[in-house]
Amino acid sequence: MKQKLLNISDLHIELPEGSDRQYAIQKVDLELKQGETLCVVGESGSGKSLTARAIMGLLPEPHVRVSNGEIIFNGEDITKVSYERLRDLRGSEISMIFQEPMTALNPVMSIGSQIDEIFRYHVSMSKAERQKRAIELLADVNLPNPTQIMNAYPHELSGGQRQRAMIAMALALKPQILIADEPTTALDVTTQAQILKLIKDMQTVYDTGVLFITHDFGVVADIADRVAVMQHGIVVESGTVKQVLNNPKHPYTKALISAVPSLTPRKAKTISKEKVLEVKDVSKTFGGGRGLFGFGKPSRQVDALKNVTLDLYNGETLGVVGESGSGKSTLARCIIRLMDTDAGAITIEGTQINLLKRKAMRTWRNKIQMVFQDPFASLNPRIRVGDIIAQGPITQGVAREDALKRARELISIVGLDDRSFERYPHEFSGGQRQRIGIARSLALKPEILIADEPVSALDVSIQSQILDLLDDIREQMKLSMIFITHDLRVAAQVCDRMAVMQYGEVVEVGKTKDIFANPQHNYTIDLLSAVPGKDWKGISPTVNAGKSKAKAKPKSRSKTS
Amino acid sequence: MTRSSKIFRFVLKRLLQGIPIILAIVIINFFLLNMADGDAVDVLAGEAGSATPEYMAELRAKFGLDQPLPVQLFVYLKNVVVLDLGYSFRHDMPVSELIVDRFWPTALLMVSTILLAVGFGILLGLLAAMRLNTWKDAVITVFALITYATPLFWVGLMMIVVFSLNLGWFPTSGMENVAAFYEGWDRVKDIAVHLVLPTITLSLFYLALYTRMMRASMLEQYGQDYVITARAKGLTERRITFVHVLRNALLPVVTMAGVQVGALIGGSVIVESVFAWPGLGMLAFESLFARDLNLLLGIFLLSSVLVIVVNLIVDIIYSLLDPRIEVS
Amino acid sequence: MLAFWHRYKRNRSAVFGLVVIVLVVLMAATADFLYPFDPFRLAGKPLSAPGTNGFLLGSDSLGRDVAAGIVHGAKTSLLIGLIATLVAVFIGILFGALSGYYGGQLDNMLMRITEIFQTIPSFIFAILLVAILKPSIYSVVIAISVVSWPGVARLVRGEFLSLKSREFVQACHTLGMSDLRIMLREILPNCLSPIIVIGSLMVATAILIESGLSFLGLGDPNIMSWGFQIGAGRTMLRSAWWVCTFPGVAILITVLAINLVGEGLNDALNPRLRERN
Amino acid sequence: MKNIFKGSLVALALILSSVAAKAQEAGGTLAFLVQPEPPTLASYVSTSGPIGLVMPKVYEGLFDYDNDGKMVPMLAESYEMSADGKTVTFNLRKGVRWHDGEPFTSADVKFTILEVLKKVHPRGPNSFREVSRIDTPDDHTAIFHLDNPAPYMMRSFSAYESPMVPMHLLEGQDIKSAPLANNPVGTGPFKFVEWKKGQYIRLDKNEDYWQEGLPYLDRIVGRFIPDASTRTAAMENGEVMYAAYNAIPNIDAVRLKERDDIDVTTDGYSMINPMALIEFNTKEGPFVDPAIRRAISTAIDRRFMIDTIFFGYGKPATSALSSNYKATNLHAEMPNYPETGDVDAANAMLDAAGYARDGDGVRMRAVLDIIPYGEDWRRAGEYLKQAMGDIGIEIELRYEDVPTWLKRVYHNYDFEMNVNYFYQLPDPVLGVHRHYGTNQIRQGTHFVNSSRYSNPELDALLDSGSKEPDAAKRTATYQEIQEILANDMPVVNLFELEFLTVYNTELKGAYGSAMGAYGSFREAWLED
Repeated sequence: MKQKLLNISDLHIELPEGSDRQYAIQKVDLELKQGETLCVVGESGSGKSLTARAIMGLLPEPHVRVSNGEIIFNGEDITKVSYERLRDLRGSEISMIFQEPMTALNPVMSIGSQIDEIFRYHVSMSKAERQKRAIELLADVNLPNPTQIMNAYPHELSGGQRQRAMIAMALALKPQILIADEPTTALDVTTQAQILKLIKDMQTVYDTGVLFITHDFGVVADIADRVAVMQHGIVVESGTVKQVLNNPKHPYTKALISAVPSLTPRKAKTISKEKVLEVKDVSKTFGGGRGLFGFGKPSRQVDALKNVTLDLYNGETLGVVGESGSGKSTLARCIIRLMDTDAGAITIEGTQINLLKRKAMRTWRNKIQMVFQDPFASLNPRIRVGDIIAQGPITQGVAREDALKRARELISIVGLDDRSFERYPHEFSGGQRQRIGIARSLALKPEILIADEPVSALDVSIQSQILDLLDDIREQMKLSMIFITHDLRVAAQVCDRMAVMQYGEVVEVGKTKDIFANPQHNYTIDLLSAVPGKDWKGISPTVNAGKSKAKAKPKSRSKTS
Repeated sequence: MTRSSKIFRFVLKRLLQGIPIILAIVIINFFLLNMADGDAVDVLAGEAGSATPEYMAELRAKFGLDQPLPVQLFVYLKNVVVLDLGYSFRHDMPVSELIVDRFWPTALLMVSTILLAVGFGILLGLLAAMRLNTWKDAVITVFALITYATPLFWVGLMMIVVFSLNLGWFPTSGMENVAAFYEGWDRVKDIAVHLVLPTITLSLFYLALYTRMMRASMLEQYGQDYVITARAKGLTERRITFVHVLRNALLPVVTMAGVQVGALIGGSVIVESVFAWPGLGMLAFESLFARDLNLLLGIFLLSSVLVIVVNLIVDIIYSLLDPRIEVS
Repeated sequence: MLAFWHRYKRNRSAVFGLVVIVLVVLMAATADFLYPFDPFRLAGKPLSAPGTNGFLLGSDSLGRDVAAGIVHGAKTSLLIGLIATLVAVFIGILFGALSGYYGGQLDNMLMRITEIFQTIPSFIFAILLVAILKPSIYSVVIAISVVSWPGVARLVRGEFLSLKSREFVQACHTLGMSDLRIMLREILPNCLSPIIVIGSLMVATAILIESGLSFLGLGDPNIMSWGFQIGAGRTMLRSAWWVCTFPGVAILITVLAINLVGEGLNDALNPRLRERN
Repeated sequence: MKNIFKGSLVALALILSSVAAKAQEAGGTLAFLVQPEPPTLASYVSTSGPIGLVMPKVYEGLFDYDNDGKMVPMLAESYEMSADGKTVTFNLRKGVRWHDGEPFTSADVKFTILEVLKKVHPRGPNSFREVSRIDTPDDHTAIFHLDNPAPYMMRSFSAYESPMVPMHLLEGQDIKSAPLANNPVGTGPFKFVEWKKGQYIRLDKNEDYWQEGLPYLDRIVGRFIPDASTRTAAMENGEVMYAAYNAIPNIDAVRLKERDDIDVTTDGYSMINPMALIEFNTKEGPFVDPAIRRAISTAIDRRFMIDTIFFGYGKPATSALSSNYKATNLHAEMPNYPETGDVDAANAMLDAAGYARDGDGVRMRAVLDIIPYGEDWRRAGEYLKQAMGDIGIEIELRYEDVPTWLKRVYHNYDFEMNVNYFYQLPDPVLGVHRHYGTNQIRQGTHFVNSSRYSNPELDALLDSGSKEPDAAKRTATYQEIQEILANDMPVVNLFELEFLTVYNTELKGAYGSAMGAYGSFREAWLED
């Protein structure tokens, strides 16, 4: 019988006066045993992160404070212990890793000294010992060349390496509890898989109790022993992972789980033969120029796109899938002429639009439009929603009244209230904003819509609504769509065909169903196998990632000199 | 490439890049000064009492002021290339000698002011940020604002009244005791004593800037994620403040200190005037009204070089403080 | 707007600053009513101490009413501060916007020009400009603007640089909007907050520079300003303290208040720091 | 006349030697204020005030003048003047050496007068204009041959007006740019040691001074302190002990006078005779009509200006000449100079002349330029603006820097009226004629007839005034001159400035010379 490490009961966290609700979390009961992983799942604003912070005594007091309840760790109520005692516990008995390792690490201190601090402040060890131990730790978390990494600064490491360093730091004193607050959300899917495995491995070694905060049910399925689902500060359901995922009781849990896109590709439409957009041998290189005022050294050259060739057929949704840095967003921006291409041709209706001058391009804006990723950054906060939507037609010469009339129609098409018209973007939630963004892109009645990660910043329940909306609109307006995403689950649900990109190259193109069933390229195989929760809500048994070793040549590799 | 050779190349490059800026400053000021009515000869003749137009014409010819402007400029620039700053019309001696003579007092005042202002500014800002929203914070903030908003000459004069006349701690003005003419260490001590009041007066003005900046910077850094990490690691607040936050918070303050140097050279005119401190600011002020073109251009040139060099030093310090910035 | 005021008024010293500024503005606006005569008028016995001979704040060496000077001078000092700031902000926005938006060679050129103005010792340069343009309220305004704009330009450039890559700006490009419209309608409104903050602080600095110039005898001799009063009274600080102390206090209070408001605006407009203030 | 001079010289020599015999306390450093910092130390090229404060301690003249205007022998022991006043023989002191050890001889005198002062000194050409030849029969005799008698010349031999300079360091060089300028070598009681720009000029005792036992002081340091309030503070703190030419503002002087250790005097300026005035552009602009200028002179409250701006130090002007010329019977009181101003009379004069007021009560508008030599003059301008406003002349003030102002007034004549002050010097020929003579309309030359006033009748009178040896006739001539000027008023004299010397009472023996601060300080000493 594993020992019970943590027992949270009737926890209430009070918000400052004037907030939209009195309690950030209330009546929360949780427990964590040795060697066990408890996943706390919820959407943004559910209070899951605050719960984690309360355990560390890291609430932004006095504004936000524990007003009721207790957090018992090894018989001690953390909410009541002295500051000194709390400090003793932090880092040695309970430690924590965070979502964004770049900001969670001090940018001006070396990794080594940041690990060293833990030893210095908790145990007495000689300098050499501490040094040795730190190097061992870095080796334990599979960081290459630990001695070198000791002297490295956070910005010199990759995201995954930083998170490994964070984990090394958190596990330095073999804590009984590790709190992981969305530790993989900012990472690419393949890296995520490695980090999750690392946490799991370390947990086995040290018999640590892990409290894992996440919004991703896939991750939950992969690592959790038990699950607690939070909504609006309340634990609505908890139980073993099997119970909750496969047999949810609470309607909220049910809704959440059903919103998680399945990895099984949807049925593909019959694809027209008519090409609406041709991308041929497009290349794009960043950097190489001098920095500001010629002060910097010539920056590193990055080939963002290398001879990319793609076709978009009438009425289809073409997914472009890849991890960060794969060039998928660059491709989108080149197609819509936010960036200039270095070489190659992008052709619509026989016109090579990548060569058009800005002014000449203006008329082509009617044909092709874009939906952006970040619903918060993509709407000008100083302009009313109605005007945002009407802007495009007005710019293209449509009379103001007509444009506004069209904007009103669009607002109802995307499912927003008519009153939205006069409001400013900040009065809307993320999902609503994304609807506004979609309305804006539709205002010009485009034939091609590029959607650049349109749902990646949204909670899962909102995600599915927006995906449905896009689907409806595509049908209704007879759109052809390029859908950029890093999320294979999403890709599976919306794309008729998909292109997989890596390091600026298209490594594989094909029907979604075919690629999922029989990935050709090693990278595609890796991607598929890294999708979290594929054993739970995964691909139909036909897929057995990892088996097919055949390396498909990327299409059109005719390298121009 | 080793780090030191990297820094060397960086320094060289930056200095080269400073040249067009300095040239532009010289040319702008050359033409501005020539837009002004009257020239050095008018002033000299006016001061002398009376002089005939023939005599004045002779002087103009001697100074080269009778040449067309582009020729004058060309001659000046040609001389500058070989580091000859020309002759001061008014002082009847080489500009470089005059400037060097007045440079050290300026440098002394500048360095002591920056050290005091930045040092205390950092300290007060730190204190205010650590005691956020307490009476200490309020007192520091108000103090900083008041020192900033009080006219400099008023502060200076009050300093003299209180510390020289009433308390007799410091001399009213000047840089050295002219009755004694001390030598060696006594002279150093003497100059230090004379330096106190002007330094305090001038740094009070800049103190506010650094205090507020440091406070804001500390607060911003306190809100960063790495602070939470540090707390989660069980570090003491002391260590978090002084090791983690402080170093990050210093970065914008360091940048600011670099930017301020240019302002400091000019901004010290009033303090130099009040305390009869023989600095470049006062020299510039006087040479402007004497239309001592060569001298004024020389001062602009030197101070521009100074600003560029100090900014360079600041950038190097910055790169030492912040590993993300690489000199290249 | 209401929410903004709500955030602003949480900072009590900022509210205090605002009240003071409103009072100063009111004073300036009602100057002709409070002291209907020319403030240069020789109103009575010279060097009367405050409260004597009918002078609330005393009289100066020519028997001019110090209080009248302060009330009328408020108008000048505020106007100089405000106009100089507006001009500087305008130039700064022009340079910063073009520089940040277009980047490349244009940016390089404009920033070099900005650097030139940042490298010149600013106060001496201001003195030079006033001396060359002849002391008048116009030359003082021009001099202050010329030495103040580079800061704004750098700020605006930074804002434009970061805003131009925001998605909403990219969205405008995809709609085919013109550069001018994007700069003016889309980007500029979004960097107004820092511009307002830096601008408010520049008003205070401008008032200080004006008083410094007047101290050195470079003010406009025909227009009553606080700087003028200080310049005229500074030699008698020891014998008739009130002549330049009251205008000095007026400057102190106004500059202080403007700074408090500036900080209040900063807190209210900059939600990132909101929580901690 | 010759005998009177000679007799007084002998008597003075006796007094001097007795003074010197008294045991004074020797030693110590005197720090005094030099304001502003001099541009150069070439007192033979420039009469700039601060040079005058420093250089008479290094260079000497042939004579000095005491507070009663009597001549005191310095480098010349005595002189004889021929009956027709056209030959003056100077007997030079023997055993005088320059600071570099060379002997001082009559050749130095001849060179100084003819090659230096007559050629490059601002006032020398005027003072010595009648000197056509100097004979040097031996090393210690110099005989001046004059074309016409020049009584005023005998007032110009002070160390400040006519410093004797070493021929051996100037001969064959361009005198204006010779290195002597900033490394002066004189015969005076103090030797130049060093000039720290922006800080001080240091003079050390000349151990080989020709007069045994003098000077008393070991060292004199002239300090430059730009800010007036700081100068006062330095005085209060005892850091400086002597401040002349209003280096301490009058308002502070009045206050410091109350202290036991500090005193104030107006002595030592009788050779200067400064006069505050308004110059008018009489050729163009609003002030062509003398009636307006008379009205302005009538309207001004001179007493108010003296009392408020200069704290009581000064005398209201009562004619074109300084009242100090009363000593030589040249001054006469004239109408149109009411002491406290008569606004009604002035308005009546303007009404009579046909200058009607418009709806705003304004008869005319004008710009008043202000001499850029300090705050006092700005106050004067501000007062004048108000005073002229009272008679319907709306004034805009203009305050520009020195070069701009000089150019505007004396080169471009681009002004309407200008507040200024002139040194009238010990004789009207030296200080007053330059203001009014047609031959003094010299474009580009400073401090001459910028009004461009030209009156042949006056020119003739000025000419006879400069040549007339008879005192009574001279009085009559200047009476006429003053009458014409009081009527035409090309320049409105405001008041005679009284400069103040503020000094620490520990400093003794520095006040015997009429030259005041422009004296040698050889007898100055410090009491403990």
